[in-house]
Amino acid sequence: MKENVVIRTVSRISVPFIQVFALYVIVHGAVGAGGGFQGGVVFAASFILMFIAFGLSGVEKRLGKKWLMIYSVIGVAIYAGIGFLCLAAGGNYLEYGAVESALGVAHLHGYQIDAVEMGIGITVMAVMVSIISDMSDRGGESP
Amino acid sequence: MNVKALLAVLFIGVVLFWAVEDMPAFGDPEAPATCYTGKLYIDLALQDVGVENIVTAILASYRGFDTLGETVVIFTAGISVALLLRRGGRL
Amino acid sequence: MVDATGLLPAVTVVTPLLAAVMILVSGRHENIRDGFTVAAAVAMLGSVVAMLPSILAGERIAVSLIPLLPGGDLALRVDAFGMVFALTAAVLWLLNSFYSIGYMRSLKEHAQTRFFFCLAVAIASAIGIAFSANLVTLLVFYEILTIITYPLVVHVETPEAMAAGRKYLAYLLIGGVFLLAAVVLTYILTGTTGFAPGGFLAGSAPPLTLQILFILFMVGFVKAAWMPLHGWLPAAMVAPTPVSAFLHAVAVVTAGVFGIVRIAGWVYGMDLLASLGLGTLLAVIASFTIITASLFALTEDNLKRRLAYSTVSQLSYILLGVSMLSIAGMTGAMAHIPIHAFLKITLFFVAGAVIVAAGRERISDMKGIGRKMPVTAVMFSGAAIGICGLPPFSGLISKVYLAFGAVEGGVPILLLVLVASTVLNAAYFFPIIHTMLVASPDDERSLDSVSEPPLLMLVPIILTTVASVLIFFYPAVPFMDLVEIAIGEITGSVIP
Amino acid sequence: MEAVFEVFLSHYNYWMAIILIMIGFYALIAKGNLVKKLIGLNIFQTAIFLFYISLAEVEGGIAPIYLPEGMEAVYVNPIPHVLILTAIVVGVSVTAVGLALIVRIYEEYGVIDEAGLLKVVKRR
Amino acid sequence: MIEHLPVILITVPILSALLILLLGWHDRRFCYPITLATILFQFVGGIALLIEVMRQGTIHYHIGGWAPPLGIEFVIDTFNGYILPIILFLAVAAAVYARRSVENEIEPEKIVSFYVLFQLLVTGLVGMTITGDIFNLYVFLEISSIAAYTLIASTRRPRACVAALNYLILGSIAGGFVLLGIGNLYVATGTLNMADIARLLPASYGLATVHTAFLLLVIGFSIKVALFPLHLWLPDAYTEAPSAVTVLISTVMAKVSVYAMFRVVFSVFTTAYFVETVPVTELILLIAAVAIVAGAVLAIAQDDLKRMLAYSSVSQIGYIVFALGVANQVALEGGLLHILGHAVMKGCLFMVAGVIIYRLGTSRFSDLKGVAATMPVTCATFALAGASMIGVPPTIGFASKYYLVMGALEAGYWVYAAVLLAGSLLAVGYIWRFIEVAYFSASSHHEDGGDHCPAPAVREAPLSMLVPMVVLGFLCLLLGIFVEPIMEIVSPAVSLLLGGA
Repeated sequence: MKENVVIRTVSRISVPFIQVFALYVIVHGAVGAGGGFQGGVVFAASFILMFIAFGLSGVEKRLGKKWLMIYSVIGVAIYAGIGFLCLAAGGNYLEYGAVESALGVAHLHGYQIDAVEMGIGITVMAVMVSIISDMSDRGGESP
Repeated sequence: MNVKALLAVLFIGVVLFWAVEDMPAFGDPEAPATCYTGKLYIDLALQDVGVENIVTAILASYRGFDTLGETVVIFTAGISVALLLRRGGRL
Repeated sequence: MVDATGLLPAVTVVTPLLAAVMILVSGRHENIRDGFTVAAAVAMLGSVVAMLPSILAGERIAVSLIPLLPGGDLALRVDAFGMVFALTAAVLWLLNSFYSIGYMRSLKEHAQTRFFFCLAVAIASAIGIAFSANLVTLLVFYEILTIITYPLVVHVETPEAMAAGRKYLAYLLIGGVFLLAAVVLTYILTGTTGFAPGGFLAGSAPPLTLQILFILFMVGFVKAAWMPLHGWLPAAMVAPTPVSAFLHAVAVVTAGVFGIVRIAGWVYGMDLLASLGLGTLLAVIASFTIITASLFALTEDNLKRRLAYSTVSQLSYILLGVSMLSIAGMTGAMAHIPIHAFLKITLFFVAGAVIVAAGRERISDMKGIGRKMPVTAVMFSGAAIGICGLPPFSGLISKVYLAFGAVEGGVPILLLVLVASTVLNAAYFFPIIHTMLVASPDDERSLDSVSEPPLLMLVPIILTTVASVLIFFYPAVPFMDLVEIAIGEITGSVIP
Repeated sequence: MEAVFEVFLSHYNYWMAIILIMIGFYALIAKGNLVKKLIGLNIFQTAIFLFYISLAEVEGGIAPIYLPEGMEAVYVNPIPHVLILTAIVVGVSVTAVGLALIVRIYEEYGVIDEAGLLKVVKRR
Repeated sequence: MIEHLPVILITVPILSALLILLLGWHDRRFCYPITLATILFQFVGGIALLIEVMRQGTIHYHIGGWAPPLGIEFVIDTFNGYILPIILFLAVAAAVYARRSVENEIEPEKIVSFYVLFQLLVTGLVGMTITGDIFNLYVFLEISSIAAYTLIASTRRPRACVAALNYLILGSIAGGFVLLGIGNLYVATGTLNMADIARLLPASYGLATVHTAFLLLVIGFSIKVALFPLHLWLPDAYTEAPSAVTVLISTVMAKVSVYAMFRVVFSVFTTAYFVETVPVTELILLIAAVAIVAGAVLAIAQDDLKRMLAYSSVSQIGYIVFALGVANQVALEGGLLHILGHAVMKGCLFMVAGVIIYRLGTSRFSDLKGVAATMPVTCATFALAGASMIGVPPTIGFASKYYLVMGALEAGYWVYAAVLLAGSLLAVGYIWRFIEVAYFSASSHHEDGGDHCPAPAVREAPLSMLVPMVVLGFLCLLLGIFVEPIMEIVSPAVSLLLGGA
């Protein structure tokens, strides 16, 4: 498929839209249908499309293994970190209310949940892409 | 082999079908699940969490720890595939 | 003083264990290692003797070490009967240590460290059995004894030794399992397992249960080598002679019969046994074993194996005494424990001496060997006569008591068993004596290399024989006194 | 007969789920091809998800997202959705690991069916 | 902060797993210390929790401050308070042991992800142990399972992949059944909190839904604990996995699966259900007895040390499930004691196997002749732990056997008690295989030149592998002698189980 111009063009055009949509799905999770996983998978799908169009190297250029690793770590870290934030604020783990009362700011719930969703999304995206790239690194070879 | 498999499958099928008779009908509003915790969440989610999407409210707040767990699961899967398939590299 | 004596039993058990550790540590240097063996033997004998006076005064020394399991702490309790066994074992271990050192060194055996280590642990557990205050403690030491003697049995590591070892282990561990079941059952029935003079089982369960329980115990104490569960003992004769001498003439087998007497006197009580008709069962087993084993012994040409069968039959004297359920019979049974031990260890010592000095195991090869090693042969003859129950050797004492017991217990038929076995004993011992002393070797030159064994081995032989004679002339000190006290404990009466 | 039919109609969701479970389970244990096994595993898991989701349904209920103030509605039970979101991720992860293992096996032995695998492993 | 300890016990290790990954990317040498430190921290935390529980009773921790049934809660009572330190101690031992054996068995570039997964496996198991929410239990079950699948396959040996895949397939079936069972419970009660389910369940004991749930959960967990007919994944997995992983899964993971089984059966369904309403104890006993005997017989039939130990695990698991079948105070005390005892001795034995493989590169009996001469400490440890496996007094194995037999006799199961004892005799059969080969097979070398050692170069393994092994070996003895203090924790735990949630 090296020479398939159509696919390359189409994907080059559509990838940004997919990614924007993915972000929308993630942040929209709080108020409507959507959420971290869905968004993360959609985001990963954009990379997979790129991968189909430009091959592995095309993806690696934009998102190396190192960064995939770092992203997946960041995602989990955000989630667990917010939990510890609540702990630090004197509440139980993941007790968002504690942060509100600690900072005296109202309606932090939504933002914390968005952050959590972001964390999930990032991890899912990164892991999905890394799994795909690892698999396709090796899959074809036979002894 | 296949006979054994068939027997196992039939066993499981029988067990599950057996359960069906005592299950609440499809969409039964009186089902214990619906009217116990389900109702609780629906009633409380908005003022407790202040998020319109009840699923998200439960996912991220009430049962947030499950979600953390599943994030860890997928993280684990990523590392696993890396361990199994990556050769060379730093990981 | 009180607390000091209170600690003595524990000291007695722990001393050999410490020695065992030191033996492992100092395994590189033979002399230091064997030094520890001897030192421990002396120390242990000392602590046992130290307890003797208070026991003879009719006291009991009890010490509870640690709470182990429901039904029994790990607790020691020294009483007269336990003292009989312990004293026998302690004395003979001292002699045996010298003997083994001499034996192992002159044969340049391999893995001597392992050998002495296991021997030390074995004696520790034997003493533990003697002093155990309840069934659980007894079981613990009994099992340890089983496991730790295995390496001794398979010491030579030849295929047939390994096979014998498997047989040994199979018999004894299966027995141990039965014993465990019996102990647990006892605990469930009565809520205790602590030995009580006169027994504590009476009325705790329907007769059938108690009879089954007793059979469990009997199988459990397979170490007593009663037929048809004797198979492990002749097999175990592949072991080096000191092992056969000490373990399979004294410690292990005596542990078995000791256990049975304990059960009879301190768990069931003689009245209960009588009412359950278990005496008859015992009598049948014992008589059968005595006669059959003697017959087997007749057919054996290997000296050690013949002695093994003799042991099998002699041990059943003790069961026979118990089965009479009469005071005299019980006395004979208890008295036979030290008496037989002293006599039989002499015989095994001699067998080993012949192996070392002449390298011969088959009786038919020992023609005229007495000319070259007169002392040994004479000692052997003496001990053999003793076993047959002729004066001036201690064997007579127990035989007499057993005879009294048979009459007193109203089972004169057992007299026939005694007579028959005496005849058989003579029948399988006198040929050996004749071969050694009288018969002339096939060719004189074959004996040139032969000479008396090294002193380390000769002296113990002499001492044990002399001991048997002394016991005959002064039976009271100390064994009969101890037995008397023990009998008094379980029956509340005194020996006629 | 009528009653049975009634029960069937009112419980058909479970019936469908169970049939799918059985199909997946059979593929999972009876198929020789490792990849097909994993496909069976996916059917099996998805059927379970279906079973859960069908628990959530409430007569005339709508998605559990609050309508603007003042509008009343019956919402379906949200919990199964949450649980299944989690379970799906688990399923995906297991599948990924399983496929990775199969890739390794294929590289090592050059076969992806059990019979062949047994032969090769024995030969090694 | 003590009141937050339960959740910290899970989340801090998760963070440290991330840290291992990041720092490991930078420099591999960071991985091991962090792992060890974290697991040590968890161990200390576990001890602290146990003390806390013994002092002031059950601890409830509501995550997010949501009280059940709305939120997820952690519950630490005497039962999992007792299990937690055990598994964490063995995890520490395995971690200490891991360093050298991993260097030996794992390709260097995989070490980072290896330790990450090691950490996550332990964490997932801890989560399974302390959670009070049945679906949360499932999530942690899957975390640990996925980590385990990969760790098993992490060696160079290709067969490990096959073993791991078998485990993955059976494990996923188990997971699926557990999930279905949870679903059925949820249908019946409408809640996921264990205590809440136990509260609501009696109303619907009659429902087929509940019976199905029970059946599915028990089958699912039986696969995870490798109860006899469902043990097929175990031998290969244990044999092919790297030594450290074998130690970890054969002790920690197996025990946590057993814990989960007990927890669900006793705390969710309660004896009122499975003893009185649906009497299945006889059936469980039968299966357990078959497992004990069959596992031991299969173990005797093996000619490879590690595989033999794997089959012996199948047999020993039977002992624990046996206690579940008898379901009276004494027997369960024996069962819980055996959870501890078997974890310690089997961990020790697998460490021995690992050490031998580390030095000799094989664990086939035919290659181990007279190995005792060159590796005395290792073989002595094996003898000690093996004696405990047989149940020679005064070892922990004897104590648990004693309790189990007593419980069985009390309940009047004479035959099963006999089977139990027979099983312990069969244990002699396979333990002695190695003892004879290691100690008393030097004779074969006597003939050919007379040196005891099969390979002159062979010597004892490095200290970091010997120490945990020897420690566990001595624990077999010490725990057996000083069993009383343990019983002071076990007895209340058992009465808690019998008293319901």
